Amino acid sequence: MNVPSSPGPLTAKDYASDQEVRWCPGCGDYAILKAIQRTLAELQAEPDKTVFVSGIGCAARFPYYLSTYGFHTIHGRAPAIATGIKLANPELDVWVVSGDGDALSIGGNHLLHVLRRNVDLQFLLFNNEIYGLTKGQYSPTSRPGTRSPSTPQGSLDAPVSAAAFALGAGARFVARSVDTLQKPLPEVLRRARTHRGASFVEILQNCIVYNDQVFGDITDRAVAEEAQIHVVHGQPLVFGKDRGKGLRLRPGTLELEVVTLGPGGPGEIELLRHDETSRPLAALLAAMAPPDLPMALGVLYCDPAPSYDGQVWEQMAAARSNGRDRDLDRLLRGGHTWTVPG
Amino acid sequence: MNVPSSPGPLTAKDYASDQEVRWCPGCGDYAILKAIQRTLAELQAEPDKTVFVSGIGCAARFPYYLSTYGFHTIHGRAPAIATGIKLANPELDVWVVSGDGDALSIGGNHLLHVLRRNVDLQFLLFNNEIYGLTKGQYSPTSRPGTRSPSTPQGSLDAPVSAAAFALGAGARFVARSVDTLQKPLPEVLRRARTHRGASFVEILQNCIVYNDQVFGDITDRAVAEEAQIHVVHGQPLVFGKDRGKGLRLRPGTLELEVVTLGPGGPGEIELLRHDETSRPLAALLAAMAPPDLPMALGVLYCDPAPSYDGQVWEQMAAARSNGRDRDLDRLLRGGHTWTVPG
Amino acid sequence: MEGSAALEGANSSNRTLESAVVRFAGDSGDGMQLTGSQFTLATALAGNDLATFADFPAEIRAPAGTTFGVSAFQINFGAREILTSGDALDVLVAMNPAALKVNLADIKDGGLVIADAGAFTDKTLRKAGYDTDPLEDGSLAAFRLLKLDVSRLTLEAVKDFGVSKKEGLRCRNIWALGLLYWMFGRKRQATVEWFERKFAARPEIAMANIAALNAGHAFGETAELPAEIASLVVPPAEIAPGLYRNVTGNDTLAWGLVAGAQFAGLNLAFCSYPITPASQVLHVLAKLKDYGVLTFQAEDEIAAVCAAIGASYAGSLGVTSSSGPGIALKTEALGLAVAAELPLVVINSQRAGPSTGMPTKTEQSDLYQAVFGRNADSPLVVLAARSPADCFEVAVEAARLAVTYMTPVMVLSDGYIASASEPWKIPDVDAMPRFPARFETEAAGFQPFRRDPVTLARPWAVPGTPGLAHRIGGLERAEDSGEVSYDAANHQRMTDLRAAKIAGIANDLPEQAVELGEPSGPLAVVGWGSTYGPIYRAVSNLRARGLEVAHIHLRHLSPLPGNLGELLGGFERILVPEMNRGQLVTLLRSAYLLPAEGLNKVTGKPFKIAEIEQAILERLEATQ
Amino acid sequence: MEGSAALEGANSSNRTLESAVVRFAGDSGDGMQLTGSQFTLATALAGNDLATFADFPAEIRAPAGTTFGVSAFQINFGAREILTSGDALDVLVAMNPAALKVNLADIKDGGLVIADAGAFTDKTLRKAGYDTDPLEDGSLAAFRLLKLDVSRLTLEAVKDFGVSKKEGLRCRNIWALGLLYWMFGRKRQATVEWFERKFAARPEIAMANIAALNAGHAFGETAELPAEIASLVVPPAEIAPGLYRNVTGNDTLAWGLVAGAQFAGLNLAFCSYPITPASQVLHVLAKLKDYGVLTFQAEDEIAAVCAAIGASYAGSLGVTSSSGPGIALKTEALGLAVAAELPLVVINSQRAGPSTGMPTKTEQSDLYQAVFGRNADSPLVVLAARSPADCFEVAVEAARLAVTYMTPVMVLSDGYIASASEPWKIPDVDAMPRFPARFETEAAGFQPFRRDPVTLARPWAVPGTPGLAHRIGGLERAEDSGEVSYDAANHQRMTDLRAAKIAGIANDLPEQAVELGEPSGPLAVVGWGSTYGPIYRAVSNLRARGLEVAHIHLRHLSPLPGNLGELLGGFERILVPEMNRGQLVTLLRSAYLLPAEGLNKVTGKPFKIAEIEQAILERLEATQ
Ligand SMILES: Cc1ncc(C[n+]2csc(CCOP(=O)(O)OP(=O)(O)O)c2C)c(N)n1
Ligand SMILES: Cc1ncc(C[n+]2csc(CCOP(=O)(O)OP(=O)(O)O)c2C)c(N)n1
Ligand code: SF4
Ligand code: SF4
Ligand SMILES: [Mg+2]
Ligand SMILES: [Mg+2]
Repeated sequence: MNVPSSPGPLTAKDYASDQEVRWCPGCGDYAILKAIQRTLAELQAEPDKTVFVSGIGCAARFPYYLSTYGFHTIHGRAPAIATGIKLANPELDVWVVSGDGDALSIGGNHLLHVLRRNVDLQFLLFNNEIYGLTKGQYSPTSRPGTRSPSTPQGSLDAPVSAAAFALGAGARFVARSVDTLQKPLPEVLRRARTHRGASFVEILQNCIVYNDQVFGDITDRAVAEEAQIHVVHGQPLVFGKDRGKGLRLRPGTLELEVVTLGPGGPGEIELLRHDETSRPLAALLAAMAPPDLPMALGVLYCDPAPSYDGQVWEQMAAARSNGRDRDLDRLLRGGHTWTVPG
Repeated sequence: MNVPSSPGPLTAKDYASDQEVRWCPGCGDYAILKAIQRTLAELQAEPDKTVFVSGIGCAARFPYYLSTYGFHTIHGRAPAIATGIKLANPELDVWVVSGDGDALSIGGNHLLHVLRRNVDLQFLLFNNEIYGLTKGQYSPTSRPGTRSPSTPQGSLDAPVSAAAFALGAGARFVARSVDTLQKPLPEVLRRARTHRGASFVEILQNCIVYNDQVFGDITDRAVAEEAQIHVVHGQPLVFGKDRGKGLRLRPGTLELEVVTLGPGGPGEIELLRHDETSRPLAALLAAMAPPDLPMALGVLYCDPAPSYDGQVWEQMAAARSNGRDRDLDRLLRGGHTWTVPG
Repeated sequence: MEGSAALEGANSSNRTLESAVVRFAGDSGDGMQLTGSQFTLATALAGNDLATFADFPAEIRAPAGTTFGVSAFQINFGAREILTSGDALDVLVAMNPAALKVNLADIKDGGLVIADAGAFTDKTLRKAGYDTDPLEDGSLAAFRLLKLDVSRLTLEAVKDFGVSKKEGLRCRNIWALGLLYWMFGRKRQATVEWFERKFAARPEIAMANIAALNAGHAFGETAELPAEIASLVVPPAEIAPGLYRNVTGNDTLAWGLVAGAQFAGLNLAFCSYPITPASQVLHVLAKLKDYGVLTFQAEDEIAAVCAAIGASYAGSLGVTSSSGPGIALKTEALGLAVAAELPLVVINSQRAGPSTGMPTKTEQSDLYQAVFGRNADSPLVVLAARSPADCFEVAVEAARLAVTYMTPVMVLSDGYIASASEPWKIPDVDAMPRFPARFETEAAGFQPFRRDPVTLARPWAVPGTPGLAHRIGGLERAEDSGEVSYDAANHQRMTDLRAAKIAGIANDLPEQAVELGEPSGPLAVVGWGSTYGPIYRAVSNLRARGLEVAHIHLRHLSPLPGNLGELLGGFERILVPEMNRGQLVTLLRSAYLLPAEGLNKVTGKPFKIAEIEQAILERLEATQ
Repeated sequence: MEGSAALEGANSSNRTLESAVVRFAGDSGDGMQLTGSQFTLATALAGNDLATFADFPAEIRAPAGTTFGVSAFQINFGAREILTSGDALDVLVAMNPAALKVNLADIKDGGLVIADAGAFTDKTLRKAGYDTDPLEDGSLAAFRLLKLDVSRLTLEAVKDFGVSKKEGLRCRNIWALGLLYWMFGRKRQATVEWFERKFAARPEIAMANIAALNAGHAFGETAELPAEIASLVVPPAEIAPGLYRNVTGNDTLAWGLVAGAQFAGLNLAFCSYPITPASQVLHVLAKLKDYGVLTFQAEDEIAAVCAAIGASYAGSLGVTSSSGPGIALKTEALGLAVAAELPLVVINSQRAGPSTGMPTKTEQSDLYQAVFGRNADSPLVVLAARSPADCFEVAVEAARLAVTYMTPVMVLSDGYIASASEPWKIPDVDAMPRFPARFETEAAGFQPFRRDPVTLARPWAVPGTPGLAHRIGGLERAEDSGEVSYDAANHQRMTDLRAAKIAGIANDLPEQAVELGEPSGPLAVVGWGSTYGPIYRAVSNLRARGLEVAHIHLRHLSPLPGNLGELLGGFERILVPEMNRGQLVTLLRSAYLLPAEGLNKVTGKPFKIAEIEQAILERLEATQ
């Protein structure tokens, strides 16, 4: 069923399942779905070797809409299930799709561990700063003061930053994008897929029903240029209208500041260049947010290390190279034995 | 029972319960117990208003040995239970005692959330990089290659750094100390207790049975001076024999490097000064480890923000200031009602 | 049968019904819930007894016009006591083809279908999967059909109020409501006032809706409707006098917890994590800070129950709430509450499973989990609510038992009760008994696990109390002193005491009564939870026909009432309708060795009265 | 009674016993476990049947000399079949006062106490809470006492080998072992060789230990021991011929899983989180990577079961393992495995609860949790192992059922089985039946939830298989297609099918046999799990006395064997000894409406044979 039948290269459409998509009209998830289908086509991913695993939430319905293998599991546990899949078969290309509640509320522990272990998979966190599926309660990424059914007077707790958390957990690949950015988003996804090890991608996603426009300060056309910086490894950190602004370290401190370029301002040469392999820089970038600083988008950090599943299988292979592969008798008759004569 | 009976100020001994302490002889937990009892005495903490909450593990037996209120709960969940205690009664002084498995393996999610919420309590993580109570399996803080009953060929996964994790989770107070450092440890504990909000303290603790000397590279008398830096707010970051070394940013980068002071080397003036309120600096300090860099000890980060429990009670008080306190009839007879005549 | 009272005088223009079932169905965006709740209010004010049920799609906002996006509101109202939202529909209001398609099977033969023909276009028909237009192709011949272009009629009615076409069309439901008001002789005043209040800031919207309401009503009065679509009368019911309001189970559960905490003299600490269909309890309580109610949305269900345990430890009434999958996550921590012997109330709004199952559908399948679902011998109290109104009392009872016996109490509600509504006679709370919690304060001779000789409860010694500092935990504790103990005899004693404490609660319960019928006889129908309505109505219908059958309904499931075994022993057969595969049956059979048999329905929907009637008839025939 | 076979010929110097129970007890650091396992080996080589049990303190390394720090190793060995580690002690070796104090109550009247008088100092006596020296104050009059300054004798024996005094004293246990070897006529050779191998790198330690062993032995031979402490003979038992080794339940469970996976043609993916007393299974398997065994220490129990589910989904045999509190955490995910219908094996090494309880103590109190402990109707398979040797077969059976029926299977072990040991006749694995897993590969007509008509199992379509890409999950799935479905009738069918699949497994099980006795009669004693030994021995003892009593022991608890109801119906009374408050009793009573009654012991310790004998006698008297 759902075998892409087109001869020749697969197109984005070939990655769509036959299921009717059931998000609210206008939900940002549609755009992400499109971006992923395009990424899969670009990479010519084999649907039969690709598995999408999700927890529970609006975001987590994702696997139903793809023609790959899919497992819609339970709330918060997708990273653990995905770890099991990867351990059983490291050949599979595994993607985890999760929401801010799924990943950072109930699933925070598994996210921590899948990242620090560096299991070779892509972890996509659709951050809409709200619980969509359960009808709009605030989430761990909601801004303080969020009024929701469970916080009618406004929420009080400080939100967690997804990217900062991922870095603190030891992730080796941390990126961020936006649902509607249909050029940068597939590029980030492609990078994530290409990276060996756990790739963490936060995708800002608009929930049109319960949290509409919560990212308006970043995505509104009027402010986007000034409120977003698209970081590129090795390139200076510039942004804004006509790329007229840049980031540098406030001299003598560990803080970033915005400088205006061009006549009167410093040249690009004084600006920070993005270095994907610098964890401290990634942490500074991850922490930026409007209005003072632009939101950093793109690959904030990428510094590969051996994947957990890869190492596990190396250790297995080494153990099995003794040539006595799986001889049960050897196992059972080892140790101290004695014979009771007949 | 166990009411400290001494007239006048309480001494460290008054904080000991009548229970026989049941750790292995030589366990680092003894030293921590002593340090806490001394801290409590120094602060003249009221035993009846103090609650020690713990999960499960060797470390988690802690509450039994103190004359305060104590709740030895279940594995990993102490932060959640402590949150409930604080929410019910913010007047109580709540300490959570946890091990590296309890806090960072099964309990990682609750630790994340208690820190980001900034519940006003002290969270002490006794990090012995091993599961003591269950007889020596490796833990999420164990170094790669750790041979343990569950990893006989050596562990493969990258450890999580407790302090980096806490910072990534948004903690407002992060400190580190060592079980045997009987001067700095009580000082760190005092600071933690004084800080309003969640105070996270990692205590390197020697498990003499299953992981003896794992911190030898930091604590051995021969190396201690070179391998430890005790950070003090506002003071330059110097360490080593005769305070002959210092830390500075490698020029043009976000990396720390060791410089030798004195004739020929840079003066203290060029060194970084510790700034407790700088999260980027704290992250750099948290990541340091021998042999290249000394282990940072002391208060790495302290930047207070309103506590969650405090704000909850403010919101409650505001809601209750309507003067119609708790009138059930008002609640039940609100909304659309109609009368069926008799 | 409730919901199927025959239409009398079908030819007169003013027929009288004993009860009627009406369902409004349309897209999620069509305002069906609002329509239904206004109709409910008008019906209550007209003196009918009633019960309602809201059926939402699983999707937040499914694409318009799809069958899976249909939202429906059903009301059963009558001149007699109404206990269910009705087996089958007398009237279906279908706002689009999908709504018709999904609900067709539930309409009675000869029932009335009111359809907005203006919404039956090629496109919407295709969306709903119709090849031909059912309004035209004769497929509705079994029903009486009233097709009206409600869309057009509404737009006409609102055209003078300066609302956009889109806003105008949003009043379609209210036009239909107006027609129904005419049909059942309802007063419009309360709805008019509601719109005026609700849209005070946008008077044009209020006026448009009111105009639509009036236009629908006027249409009924003036149009030459076919004779068989006459105006109907459902006379007022005999209802106990008092002040009433319409409530869902989630409302009353929340309020009952507030009342329970107050009666115990405690603050309420409600710690939860959202999950369908339980979340609404959190939402209701989150607005009640001025009642000493603290709500905490935890990071997960484990944190929620643990925070509740912490709150109880510190002297509040800790309560947590979830649905089946979330309750499963709490079971380890429940063991701690059992071991530490702390008060705790756990609400389980059951839904269809296993696993995620069908979150928006109802089921009663967590009874096993409630009674048995913990490691080791970990007895606790289990209660079940039978109806939205009953939730209030059950929540109060849960608080009483938790505080009196220092024990966790699980309350079983379900998806039906959670979102069904019924009129509730607001109780006189001053007359309800108090059960003040007693905090230990006496330091002399204090022992944290010395038990009250009657209740076997241990003292509640709250941190902050001078002189009582002590340590507790989940390791086995020595009798009295509470110190950690691995002593074999102590473990036996403590295990037995924990069991005896819970079992002994049976002595503190009222005797199990018989709802309907004699305390012995050929057949008892035994139920628990939300099967109350259909069982009661089925038994009463058959008793009215002279059949010997009794109805027994349990509130207390652990421990079971002390007299239950004897009571059941008086019946030849015991039939247990359950929305699961026979969980209470297991309890009853093992407790009393009586051949209780199950009548099991696991479809995500409540029993129909007819289903239970039929099962009873079969059993009675077999007996005779 | 096993473990209490009377000493015969007490006056001769060479008495013959049918069986004997010896316990070595000392500080955790005194090497009691090593001593015991060497004694076990020598005993097995001497041809006795035997069973052993290790009893560790809860603390990792409790302070020396304390009662809570006592570590003990018990062995029961005999000239006949041995099924328990013994009710009461014939010989206690007490290395210090605390060891004496803790174990005193278990010694038979007239039993022998061997005490290291050198370790009975003022200080150690005080630590153990003795006011006066029990070796001197006459309080041991009921026993035969052999007090020797083992410490001094050992130091003398090892003084020539250049070991420190501390190292020398560490050989105390081996000196005592030598004495016991003499007493029971054991050969020293295997132990000597073991030391040589073990301390190959430190020959002086090996030599010191060997010298201590020999010295203890020589002491027995040469010292003028009192007449009543003669050398003893326990003749060899009649044991089925074959190759044997001594195994604990955790060993055999682990190996059984390896074998089960191999028989299914799968890799084993064992995902766990450490917890007492289950961890050892992980430890054993972690060393078996060369058997295609992947072990994963997850971050918690939830991750462990989820990783196992993921591994099964991807085509391995996913297994997870824990003890009661950890199993509680897994219950939500077990529901997913039930819903997704994936193979999964869950090992539960039960321990005393509730909550943390007494982690090092045994109990059988998770049967409820296993059978009923999930939200919704979520049936799965439950098996129980009766003894360390039995674990192997049960683990294989679990793999077979999981893979054949695409279902989770829970295996109940317990703290006793986990660390008790007994000789195990190593099976001929080539002769054991295979049950190769069948992965679906056929794309044509593939439907992920189309069931095999016989087993009702769905196909196992593993990611990576060309043409089978499909989506599954925890939402209710349509029959056959597996697509998300909220259809009412479908939910009923799927619920019934899930139940029927598990119930149908009864047809694939052997008929329930009677272990001992006739298939009908006045009394059946029905057990499950580790009560096997004491029940069997009690029943066989009483049958030997001519009493009519049968023993039935269950391996399959869900579903129950098909003929069990009929079988039990043939008995007038049914007695169910359980280390809980009556959980199997609940199952049997509700399934068969038979008046099964419990014999319940919840002390953290196994039943004594005498306890069961007495209960049987009481029932038989009541019957007569
Ligand atoms: C164990 C469990 N707890 C709670 C729920 C209810 N639940 C489903 S999704 C969800 C949160 C959804 O939020 P998020 O992960 O941000 O996803 P979104 O819907 O916003 O995409 C919750 C609380 C559940 N299904 N299972
Ligand atoms: C739910 C649950 N899972 C597992 C355990 C077993 N367990 C007890 S403590 C522990 C880990 C202890 O390690 P750590 O937290 O580092 O404490 P330490 O003993 O090293 O002080 C484990 C796995 C348990 N008691 N409960
Ligand atoms: S509720 Fe929000 S996140 Fe969910 S489908 Fe609708 S718009 Fe999207
Ligand atoms: S096992 Fe380790 S951590 Fe535990 S008490 Fe012993 S030395 Fe301390
Ligand atoms: Mg979200
Ligand atoms: Mg540890």
